[in-house]
Amino acid sequence: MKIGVFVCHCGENIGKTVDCATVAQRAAKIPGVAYSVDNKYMCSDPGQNVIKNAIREKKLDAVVVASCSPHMHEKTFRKAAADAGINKYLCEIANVREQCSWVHDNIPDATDKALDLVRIAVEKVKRNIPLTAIRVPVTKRALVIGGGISGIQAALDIANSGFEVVLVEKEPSIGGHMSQLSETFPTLDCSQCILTPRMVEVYQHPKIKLLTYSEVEKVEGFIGNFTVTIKKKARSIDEEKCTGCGLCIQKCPIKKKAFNEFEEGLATRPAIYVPFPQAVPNIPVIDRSVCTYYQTGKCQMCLKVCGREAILFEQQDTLVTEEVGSIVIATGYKLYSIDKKPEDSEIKGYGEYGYGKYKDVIDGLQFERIASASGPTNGEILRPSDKTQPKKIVFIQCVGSRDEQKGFSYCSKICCMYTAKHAMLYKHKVHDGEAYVFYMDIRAGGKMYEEFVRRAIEEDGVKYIRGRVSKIYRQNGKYIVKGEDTIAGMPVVIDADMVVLATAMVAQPNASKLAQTIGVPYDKYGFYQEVHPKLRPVEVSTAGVFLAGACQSPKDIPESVAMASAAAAKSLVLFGSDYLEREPTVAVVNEANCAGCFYCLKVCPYNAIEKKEVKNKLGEIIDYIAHVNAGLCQGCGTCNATCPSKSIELIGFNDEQIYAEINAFSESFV
Amino acid sequence: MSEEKFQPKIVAFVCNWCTYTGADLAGTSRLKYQPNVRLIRLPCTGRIDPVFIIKAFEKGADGVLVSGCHPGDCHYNLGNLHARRRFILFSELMNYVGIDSSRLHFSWVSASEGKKWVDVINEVIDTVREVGPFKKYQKINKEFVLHE
Amino acid sequence: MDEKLITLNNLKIFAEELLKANYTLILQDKQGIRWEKISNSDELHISSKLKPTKASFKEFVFSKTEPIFYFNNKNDGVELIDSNLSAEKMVFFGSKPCDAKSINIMSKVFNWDYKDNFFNTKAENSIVIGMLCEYRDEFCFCTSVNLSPVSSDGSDLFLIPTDENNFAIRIVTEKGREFIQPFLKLFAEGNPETTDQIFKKINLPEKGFESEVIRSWIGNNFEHKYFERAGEICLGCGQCAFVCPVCHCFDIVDEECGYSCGRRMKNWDACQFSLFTLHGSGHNPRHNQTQRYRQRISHKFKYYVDKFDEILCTGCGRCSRGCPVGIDIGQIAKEVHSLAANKV
Amino acid sequence: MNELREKAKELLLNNTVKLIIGYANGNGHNRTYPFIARNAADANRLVFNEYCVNNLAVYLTRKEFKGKGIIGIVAKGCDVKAIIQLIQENQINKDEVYIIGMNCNGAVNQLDNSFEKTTLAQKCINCTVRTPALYHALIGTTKDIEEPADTLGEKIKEVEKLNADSRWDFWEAQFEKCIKCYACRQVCPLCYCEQCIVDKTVPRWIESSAHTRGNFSWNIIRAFHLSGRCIGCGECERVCPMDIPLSMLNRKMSIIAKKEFDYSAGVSLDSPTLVGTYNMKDRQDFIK
Repeated sequence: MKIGVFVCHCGENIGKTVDCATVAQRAAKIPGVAYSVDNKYMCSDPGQNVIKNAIREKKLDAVVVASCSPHMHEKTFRKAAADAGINKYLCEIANVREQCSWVHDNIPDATDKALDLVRIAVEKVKRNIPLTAIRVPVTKRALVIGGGISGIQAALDIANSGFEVVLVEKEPSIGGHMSQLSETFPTLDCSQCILTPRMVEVYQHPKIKLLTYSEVEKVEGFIGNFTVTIKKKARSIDEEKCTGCGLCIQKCPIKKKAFNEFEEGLATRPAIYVPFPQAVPNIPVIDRSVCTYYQTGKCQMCLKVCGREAILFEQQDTLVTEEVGSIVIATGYKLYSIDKKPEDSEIKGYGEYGYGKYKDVIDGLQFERIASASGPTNGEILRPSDKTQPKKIVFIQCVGSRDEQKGFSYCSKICCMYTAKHAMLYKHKVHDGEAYVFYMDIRAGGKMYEEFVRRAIEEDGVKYIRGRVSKIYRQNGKYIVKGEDTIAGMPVVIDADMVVLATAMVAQPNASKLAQTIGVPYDKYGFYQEVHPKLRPVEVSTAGVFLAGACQSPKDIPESVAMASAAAAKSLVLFGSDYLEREPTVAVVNEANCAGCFYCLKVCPYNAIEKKEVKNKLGEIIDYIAHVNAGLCQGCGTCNATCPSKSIELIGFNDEQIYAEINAFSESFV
Repeated sequence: MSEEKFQPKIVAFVCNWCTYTGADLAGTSRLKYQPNVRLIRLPCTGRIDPVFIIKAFEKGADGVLVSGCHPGDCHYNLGNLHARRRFILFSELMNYVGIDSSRLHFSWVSASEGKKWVDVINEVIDTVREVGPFKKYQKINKEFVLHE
Repeated sequence: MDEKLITLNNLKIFAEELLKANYTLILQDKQGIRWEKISNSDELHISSKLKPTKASFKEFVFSKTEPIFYFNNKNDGVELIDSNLSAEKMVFFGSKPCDAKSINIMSKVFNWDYKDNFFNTKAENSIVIGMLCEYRDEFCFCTSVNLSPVSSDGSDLFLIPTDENNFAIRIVTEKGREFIQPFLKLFAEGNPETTDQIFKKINLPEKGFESEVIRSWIGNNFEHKYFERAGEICLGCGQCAFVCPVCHCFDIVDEECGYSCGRRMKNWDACQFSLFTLHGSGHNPRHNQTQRYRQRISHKFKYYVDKFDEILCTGCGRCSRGCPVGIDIGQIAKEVHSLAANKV
Repeated sequence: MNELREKAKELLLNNTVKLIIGYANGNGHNRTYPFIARNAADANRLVFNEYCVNNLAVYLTRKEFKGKGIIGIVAKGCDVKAIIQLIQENQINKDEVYIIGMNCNGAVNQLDNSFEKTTLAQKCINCTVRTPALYHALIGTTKDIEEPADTLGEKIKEVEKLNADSRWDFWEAQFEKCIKCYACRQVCPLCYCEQCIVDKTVPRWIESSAHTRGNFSWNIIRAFHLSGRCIGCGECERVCPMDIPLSMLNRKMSIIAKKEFDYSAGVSLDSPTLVGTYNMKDRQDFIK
């Protein structure tokens, strides 16, 4: 093997402390080195030409460039080598700038070290093999999980670019939390009015396959090539036949008995229902847990009234399989419920606020429903207990948020704004009412946000009290709210008619399960973890999976929508080419030596190790050995280090290469 | 560097994403440290097998440093966590057979910790310098010296 | 036959003189594991009743590992450097007949074609002072392989304890005579007839088998399923070969000395290892343990005899004592003998 | 003994198992040997007593025996630990092994490979699995036995007390003796690699030459590869012809596993393996 060594002075940067000419001279004596030269600027065009010409004229097989960090110019030099006709992976960098000339002062020491680094690189490159990037075909189809505003936006963006989308929503209708909201800050435009057209657009879009009342069961494969198994839960309705006339709902004898999720428990619904009038699709679902027929085997009223015979009592859950190239996770959030301590939660909770005990102590989403024109009170502000108009209302912010001791350390971000909105809506509807807001800080960073809060205080006369509430209790039909005004430095007692708690936004209760299904890291709160908080905010470490909306952290609508479009754009980048090129530095199994202990499988962060059957001549399975799915492998090499017999090796950093690098030290430090 | 002082040979196995980048940052920040260390760049601490460490001693290292990403920072999510478990076992074993923490060092140095890298590497070099050349290993290496 | 007498005290002085004359004295260690060099005559610890050490003194004439040559790979070619041969003069003191014979047996394979300098140099520089053996256990079978506890075959000098503090020493070879010459003042003249009387009183182990019967049976029963019984429980370690005083297979491997230089090593190898016959192609002509075990028996009792007219076994019983799964070569030979007798 | 033979006969005759790995008496010696019973006559040769020191689990991974039917094995509690570990490591299918569990009253110490003095084997001191943790049939009864003090633990503590240089000297003297016969590896039920790292030549991480340097690497890496996996049957130490105290290494690693991770190998099929899992709370005070 003929190796060329090219020592860069980087002007003075390397040349000042490393005697580059000496390094080049001494490197020429290293076994295998056929050519060695130094140059003022290797990365410059003339410098690169030195490399290219040497490769051609000296018929070099591999090159080592002693220059700046490989993170800087490895690509440059590999490309130069490739231009001159050798495989780009036969180019190694000796980092003699960041890790030598810039950190040492003494010229002889730095020169010795530089030579060592060159020798190490030479020994490695001797054992490098030509590699070609792995080409993986891309299925140009996306899966969007979650049909809230984020999922809707991502699905529409991708579909409008001409690619198919499978949109999966676990509820009977898409729309998510946004469909529950009355009005939105800071414009106070009607939430339903801006959302519904989007929902309909999704439903009618020829490129979008909508699977509601469905959940993702299993995800296999890798970027560009996922196979997703989705469970379609049984609606007990033939979706093809149902026209959405609603007769069955009207006639259901259960009528007003079941807990109405959409109304956050402030109203009831029949056993057969659509969550809300604008639901998409407008197809009912039977709640088997309350339906008389499922409980007693009698009734079947819905079937009797349905002219289309669309009721299917025997319908079963079905599994559908979809092939997709990218996955957008937009599973959103839940509000932290302070009455019941969530399972597996170390959160202590807020029993002293009486939520769940007092009917008139409600959370933000319940207030949204009360304030909504389509809500249980038709938009009139009435308290749940006795349907009277509250004259004094207290809003408490940061219930669960920013409270390391009892709740979560993070800020839920939207509560300052929606509380201001709530107080404002209340004042607009109850002109003689008094609204108090207990807050810690007002965080109104956003376009027109601060102005919005000021409006609530200044125009609508909402009284903001800086401080925490210690206790709420009932006395003479009032809710006594005891708190502290930390600005005035005195205790405050308010005899309120109703209390609204801005409870924290938390991850969906099954967020970790989905994360494990797909292979997405999540933080200790269950929010999904992006690769880089600044530069790769919508990507996760599993390539081809993107995040949108509040599943990543608390977000408001504009942020969620922006993130959804970003996630869509990331999918579209992927769909821009027919093949994916992946670094070929992946693990491979030496099948003859693999004993099948599968410790590699246990340590692989990417589930890239599969069990491969070994068959005898009769076709019987006699053993299992490890196999690497090159599409999933990211090249960390943990398997390689774990394998006791070294039967799985990481190409590009294999044992032989590392051994040679270590061995090159033997003559080091001379 | 003065002539009399013993100059230990330190081999450092570092991950590409955190410590190697942190060492680069030390360079770009023009921080200075002693030149007694040679780095071997690996994708991840998860790639570091204890045989590397033994081999480094066999090849004449007086001290070895293993360094990677802080837990939670791993580019590959879990590589350093598996590595950490491996290192707990291995460092205890090495200590038991007489290679203690004065010669075998571990650190987490992130991509932003150029200064920490400098402190760590100087500390490692100083510690090894204090305990002196690894004569015990040199003794079992002795027969390998080429006859001239 | 020349015979001398020496007191225990003088034997110690003899040892002291030998050390002064730059001889290396090598004896069974006190733990019964292996043979050790001693640096002081006080450490002289010999007895006819000692149990054979787990390992024989083979490693001093046929190293468990030794460099053949060194190489240095330079940019302009490879430089070869010879390995230094040790000229150490060794005395194996108090060797049992079953050990004493080993150098002679191995010498045949190391000299029939290529003359192995590494072995020969050490063998030539060795003096074996054998000793009558009074140790017996169920694994000993020297009499079955044409040796005996009183055999001086392979010894240069042969010690016979006459009482607790006195020994007769028989000069067996010319090499032995030359060796003892400078120290004769420590010895008195002895009478071979007296020692012959001692020999007669020695209780000899019962002969378990006729090696010639084994040899011919193996020749005719290569595929006999008898071998499977040992083969299926043999774990394929090299313990038997490595403790054997006469197993002499070696492997050649290269290893690095430093950057770009290295040395070629000659290391013990064992026919029970699955890698022993593994070809580069991946094919292994002895692909199961039964075949490997058959090879061990056949080499010892047939092939070596056919080629060198010497049984490759001294009946010391070391392999059987140490076998992790209790494979007893003496017992196997006995069983083969009865198979042959019954013409099975 | 009869109980064992009857059970073995029954299993072989009704084809529950195709063979039984057990122990048989040697010819006239006070020892027992591994023995493969394939028929009723063979079953009558099976024995179980305090001389049954071997860990027969090592035979379960042999290619000649694997596949096409169930393998029966006579196993003490400690041997069953190895079986559990082998199942966890996918080396044997738990449905393809029939464990004839033996209630065990301790094996004797094999001094110099002949039972000259019968003291309780080191591995039997403080044994917690005298009744195996997993079996298909259970034979015999346990009785109280007299246990000598655990000298191994003391020996380890003594070495720990030395300074680093003296610890090195202690182990160097031990490893120098090694002749690389690999009896330790071959007898170990958990050393089942198709190709041992010491036999790998490209690159040669561990020199196969039996010099101290190669021996040092070999013994250290073997102890490391067994950490969290060694079930403490002590077979390696028993068979070492050079009397290297290998249990002092393996036990030490078990102590570390217990102390650092509250982990013991071979205890239950359900517990995850030590290597191959991690905990965010794993100790890192030794990491700068």
